[in-house]
Amino acid sequence: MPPTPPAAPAPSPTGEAPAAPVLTKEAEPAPPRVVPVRRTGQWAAAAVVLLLLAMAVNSVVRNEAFQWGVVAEYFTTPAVLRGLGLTLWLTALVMALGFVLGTLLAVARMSANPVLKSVSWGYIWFFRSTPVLVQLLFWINIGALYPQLGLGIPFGPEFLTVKTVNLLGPLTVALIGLTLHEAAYAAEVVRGGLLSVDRGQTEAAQSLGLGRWRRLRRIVLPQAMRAIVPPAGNMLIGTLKGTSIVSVIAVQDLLHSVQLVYHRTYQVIPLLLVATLWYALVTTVLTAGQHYVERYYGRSERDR
Amino acid sequence: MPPTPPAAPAPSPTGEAPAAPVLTKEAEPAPPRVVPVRRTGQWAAAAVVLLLLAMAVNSVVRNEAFQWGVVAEYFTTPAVLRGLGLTLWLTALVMALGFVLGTLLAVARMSANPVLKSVSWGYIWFFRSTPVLVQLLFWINIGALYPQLGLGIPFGPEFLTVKTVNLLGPLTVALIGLTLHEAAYAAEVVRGGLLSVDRGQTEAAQSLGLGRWRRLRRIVLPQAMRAIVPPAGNMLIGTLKGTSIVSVIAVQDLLHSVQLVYHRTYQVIPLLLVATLWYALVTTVLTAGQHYVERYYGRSERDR
Amino acid sequence: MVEIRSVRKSFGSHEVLRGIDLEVRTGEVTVVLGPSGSGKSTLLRTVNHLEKVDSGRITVDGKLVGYRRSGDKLYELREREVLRQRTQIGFVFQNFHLFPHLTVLENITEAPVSALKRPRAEAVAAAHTLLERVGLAEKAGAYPGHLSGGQQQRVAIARALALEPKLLLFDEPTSALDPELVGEVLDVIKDLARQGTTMIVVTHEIGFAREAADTVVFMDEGVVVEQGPPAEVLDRPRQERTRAFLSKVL
Amino acid sequence: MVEIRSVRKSFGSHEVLRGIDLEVRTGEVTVVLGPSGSGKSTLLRTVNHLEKVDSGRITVDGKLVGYRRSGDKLYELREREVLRQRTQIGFVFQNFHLFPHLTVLENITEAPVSALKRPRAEAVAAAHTLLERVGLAEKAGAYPGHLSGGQQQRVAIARALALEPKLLLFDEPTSALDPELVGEVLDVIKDLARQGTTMIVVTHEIGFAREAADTVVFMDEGVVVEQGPPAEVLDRPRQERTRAFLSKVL
Amino acid sequence: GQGGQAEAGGADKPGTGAGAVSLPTEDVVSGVRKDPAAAKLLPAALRDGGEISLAAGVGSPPSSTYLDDGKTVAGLDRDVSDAAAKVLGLTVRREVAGFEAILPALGSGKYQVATGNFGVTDDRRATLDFVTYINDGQGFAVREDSTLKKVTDLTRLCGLNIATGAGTTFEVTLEENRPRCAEQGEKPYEVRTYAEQGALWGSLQQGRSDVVMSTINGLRHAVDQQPGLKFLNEYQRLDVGLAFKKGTPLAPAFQAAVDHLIEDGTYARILEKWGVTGSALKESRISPPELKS
Ligand SMILES: Nc1ncnc2c1ncn2[C@@H]1O[C@H](COP(=O)(O)OP(=O)(O)OP(=O)(O)O)[C@@H](O)[C@H]1O
Ligand SMILES: Nc1ncnc2c1ncn2[C@@H]1O[C@H](COP(=O)(O)OP(=O)(O)OP(=O)(O)O)[C@@H](O)[C@H]1O
Ligand SMILES: [Mg+2]
Ligand SMILES: [Mg+2]
Repeated sequence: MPPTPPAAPAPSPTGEAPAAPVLTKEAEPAPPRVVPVRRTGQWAAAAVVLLLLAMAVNSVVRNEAFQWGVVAEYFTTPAVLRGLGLTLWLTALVMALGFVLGTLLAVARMSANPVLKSVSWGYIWFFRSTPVLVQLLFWINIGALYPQLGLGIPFGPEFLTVKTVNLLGPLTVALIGLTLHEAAYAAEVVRGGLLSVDRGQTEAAQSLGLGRWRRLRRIVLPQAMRAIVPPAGNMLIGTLKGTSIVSVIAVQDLLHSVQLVYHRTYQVIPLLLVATLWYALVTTVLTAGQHYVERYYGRSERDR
Repeated sequence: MPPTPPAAPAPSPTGEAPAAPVLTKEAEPAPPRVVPVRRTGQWAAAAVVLLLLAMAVNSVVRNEAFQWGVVAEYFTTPAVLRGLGLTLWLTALVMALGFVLGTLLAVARMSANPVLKSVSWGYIWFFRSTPVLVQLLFWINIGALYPQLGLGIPFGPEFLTVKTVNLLGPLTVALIGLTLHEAAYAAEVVRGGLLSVDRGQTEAAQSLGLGRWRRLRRIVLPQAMRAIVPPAGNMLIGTLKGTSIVSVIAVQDLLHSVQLVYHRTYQVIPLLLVATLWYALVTTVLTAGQHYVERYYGRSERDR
Repeated sequence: MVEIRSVRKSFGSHEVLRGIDLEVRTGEVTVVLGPSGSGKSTLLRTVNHLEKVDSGRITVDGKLVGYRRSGDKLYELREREVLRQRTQIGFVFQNFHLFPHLTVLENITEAPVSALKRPRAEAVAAAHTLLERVGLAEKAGAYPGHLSGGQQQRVAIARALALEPKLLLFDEPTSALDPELVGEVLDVIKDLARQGTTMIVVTHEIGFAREAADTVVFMDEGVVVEQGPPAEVLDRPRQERTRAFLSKVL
Repeated sequence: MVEIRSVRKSFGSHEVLRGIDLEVRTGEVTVVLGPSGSGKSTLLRTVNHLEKVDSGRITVDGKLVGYRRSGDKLYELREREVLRQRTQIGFVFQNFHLFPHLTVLENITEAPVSALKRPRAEAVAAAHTLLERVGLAEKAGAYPGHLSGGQQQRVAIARALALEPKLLLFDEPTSALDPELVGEVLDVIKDLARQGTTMIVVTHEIGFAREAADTVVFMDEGVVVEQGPPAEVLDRPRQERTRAFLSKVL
Repeated sequence: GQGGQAEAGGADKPGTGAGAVSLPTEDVVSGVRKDPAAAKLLPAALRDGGEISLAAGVGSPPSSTYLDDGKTVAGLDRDVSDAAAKVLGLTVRREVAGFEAILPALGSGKYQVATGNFGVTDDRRATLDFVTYINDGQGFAVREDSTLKKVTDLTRLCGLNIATGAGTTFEVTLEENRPRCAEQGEKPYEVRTYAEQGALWGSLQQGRSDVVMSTINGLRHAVDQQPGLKFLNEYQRLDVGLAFKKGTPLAPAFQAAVDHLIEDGTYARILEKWGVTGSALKESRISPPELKS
């Protein structure tokens, strides 16, 4: 049954205006005009918001305390750009690896296998419990805590021992520490998404003989993405700024590199503004990206 | 049609054993025994996991670098307990207020009203863009940036001016700053949950004449909770530890109070352990709470 | 009671309703028949203002649905007013849309308590009576996910009836029901009609149409092909299309 | 082909299947009738091992569903093996369970491509043929959410057929279809039967049962009350319960 | 501060003057010669020239900072440690690390020596060994319009708001002396400890606090950089040292090396370069008792 055949009976002589909501009555000559709900309050609110915004922007731009000259001076210095680069690089890797690991953890947590389930539960518990600062210090000081790592019979003799001092450089430590931490949080975000998908979907996929991974990748995850993307966007942006914790192990991210400058020059406000502007720029790009990802996963609903 | 009438025809003479999966065949005397899938690998894995865990615990407990004596000494000192109290208090308030504000923002963001929509978008963008450190420093330094706040005609004369120094104490600043920040993230988490609820649910509620808030509170949010709770748990635990950022404005939370000690005595590892143990304790309680909340919102699926 | 005039509705480039004119008198049962995809569900949804029409006009009880007229202007109604209109209109969705997190009883009492401000005890008593009527008394505490298809459909019917609406829109209310239950639902519908409730019923069961309808409407490809009393439309259809359709009934 | 022996299944304290015995021969169409809540859907689900039985035994093509027998022991099958069994069994769910994020075409090609490892081009061609057959050729690119109820149901049928299974389980495959389409689905089912596909069809349409069935099974409250050729069960039922049920058909 | 790593301490030593970054870059180290007598004190493995790993906490000038390139570590700490290593014939492998990372790593041997403006207190002597190389101390800074007179006794501060760096020796000193206000029948002072110097100095400038207590050298540098503030007075002195694992065999060698630098004038040149000649030591000591006033 083709839905729009070329010549179908059209019992009403009304003009063709399917786009605009023009209401007509056969007997009347002119259709009445549609007046949308009056939104006086809405417009007033919009005006107030814009005015407040203008005031805020004005007060920021003209406020001398912000020292825009200093901001401009430091905005693209090599040290700041290096910090930015490190922040971006670290964020991208941590986020990607963290979510891969997190998805595996979420699936393990929801599987029927009790071993997988409890290992995943334990992992999430442990890494959510421990402050990331402590985790980073643990890894960087692994030499102090375990002067040597041995391969051998547990509680028995060891065959091979490795001195752990200097095993891991600060960057490696930052990457490992943040990723393991991120994965625990990512696991919960993914699990939340998976929970929101109707069980019938899994059953339908099972009845079609789709394997476990295929079901996950093709049927459940894409539907879960609607619920996953917004908190994942949170995590991405949180990680972007959270990487600054690595400054305790002397890795210079964006925030730390401006802090180093103002510890020397005491120009705290303008230098924090430098970092803030960079963060805002990157966040804006990421927010835009999030918008498109959401649109992609909502495509089957969009024109509904 | 009552589903289980007292005396219904039972064409098969099989014994009544509905609970245990005993398979029978009419002609056969004894039903065959059911053997579950052999999970040798699973048991081996469980053993390995337990062994590794035992080794890890053993090495932690017996490692001298951890200085358990010092840990015990400081574990319940008044300063640490005060810090813990502050952390808990701040976390609870920030989380509660942040989620209330965040839910409103999420609803605004998804509403049809363009003003609400863009204000909410702008809010989320702004507070996700700006590092929380900068926000805290902004609020605490508001005296330097805006020596006086005026009430009057925008860009015109002012009627009333207030000196801003000492307007906000550090605790108030911590609360305001963290809450505003939290709300932006909470908004996205809630929005993710709302997106995961089928549109048909809203339509059904509309067709029953339920008002906007009732629909949200009674129909959509409870279903969204399945997707919201896990990332909200993340946020709660993240906030618990994230409150330590307030140490920059001289508010002493748990982490900061142990840092004060080790800055003085240089016993870094045992004092960080004190904080870690407390965090782990609280996280464990919260994780258990999360479990029950999830069970509550999943109750309609549980015995399925 | 319901007046539908020149209603058109497109999804994208696909025009689903292509000028529908229909009148339903108070206390009458109008049964809408037609092939799959002909726009029956869409039409019901426009009557409840779940879909905005592109052009044309729908009135229920003399009042425009979704608009208020004054002079030659149509003012869009605020959501609150639309919701008030909707409490007068019951809707049984083709795929039920029960609230999965509420028990059967809560599904039914929700609207009377919150939209009509009935006392809870009264609403619960009424709900139990309704459940009795659709044969689900013992499932009051069950969640929709634990019900069979036919049980879910009966809950959806009870939920719509609980508002005691003046107009009831049924989208295939018996698709998941066995012949016995179809008979029972038919009795319910006849009862309601006797009490003055107006009903529009979309169905594929010709037998049901024959028994229940005061008027039968046959739709195809977004237009009303033929309408009239069941005896006429079902037994002596004037249009070729209607005849072809009915000839396939098993 | 299918042998069901003494199958019992409870949900909580509610015993839904209370000792079902049923045999379905290869290439035959078995139609299951029965009131709402009598356990028809549950029975179909146990045949596809979507529900584990509490006791009893089901074999398809001589092989136990979900278990492997050796001596007097029953070994539970691993998931991979269960999935392999399932590709031989097509299932059309009562409420369709289409994949909302995939287009109609993707819904249909998913299983052949990923479970049967067919080349994609071949699967797409086959899907188009199937869509043609159910009258939805032009909806290949649409998402399920944009389809009418009857269109969704036809996609669900096409999806199950795409695996070319030896056994097909239909849970009310025509509930959302108009009489014309019911006739078409009937033709499809007869075609498949001619090609040797075995089918179990749950339905409420007695007319459909009469036309399609080799055997009619009447269930009530979790037991098989009566079974036999349609002419016998439908026209000369021996059990009082069956007679009462059939007398209500409009 | 002397509380530990400079940035946590809030403020450090004075720089060479106002304005943006104009750090001295004069080379005061390359002229130093090896002193075989001092080198003999080293453990055998290091005696004939070896590599020593050093952790540097970087905070603010003059003790330790980055040059404008954001990579090169400079400051008093660096010059002193480089020069001392040179006296001992050692090469330095310097890694920058945070306070929390440095201390445990000394224990493990990941680092053999650390610089970070570590003040020597009795508490800390129990955990680490120190070789002193400069004498810094506690002092006060106020706004220029402040009416506060020279603080010779902490009871002068009664009733005021005092800001200081978190985890510093100042906090301990202040808390210990706080009850004395009540004993004299005055309102006790309030102590706020900041972990971020932006907030610390902001509080003084806006009047949320009346006095900043910090290291003498750090305060001098900070008031030079910020208009409207002045250095009030010194209060108490404290030794600053290189940090080693407890019981290290390296300490005597480094003590001898620092003494050597004092003798040959390199030490004076370094202090002059960083503008802290007022903080010179007469001789280096190993973990001396805390200086109490
Ligand atoms: N949201 C939508 N977006 C795009 N097309 C839609 C949408 N909803 C319905 N359609 C299309 O409109 C047509 C009419 O749909 P409708 O649901 O009204 O049919 P129907 O008469 O109720 O059919 P059925 O008997 O199968 O339920 C169908 O071709 C369908 O694909
Ligand atoms: N997951 C479940 N948990 C609890 N009870 C269930 C569950 N699924 C089904 N039931 C109950 O089992 C009984 C049989 O359900 P089933 O879906 O098999 O009926 P049916 O014969 O298919 O009915 P219909 O014709 O209405 O679809 C019903 O009373 C139902 O309430
Ligand atoms: Mg429909
Ligand atoms: Mg069923």
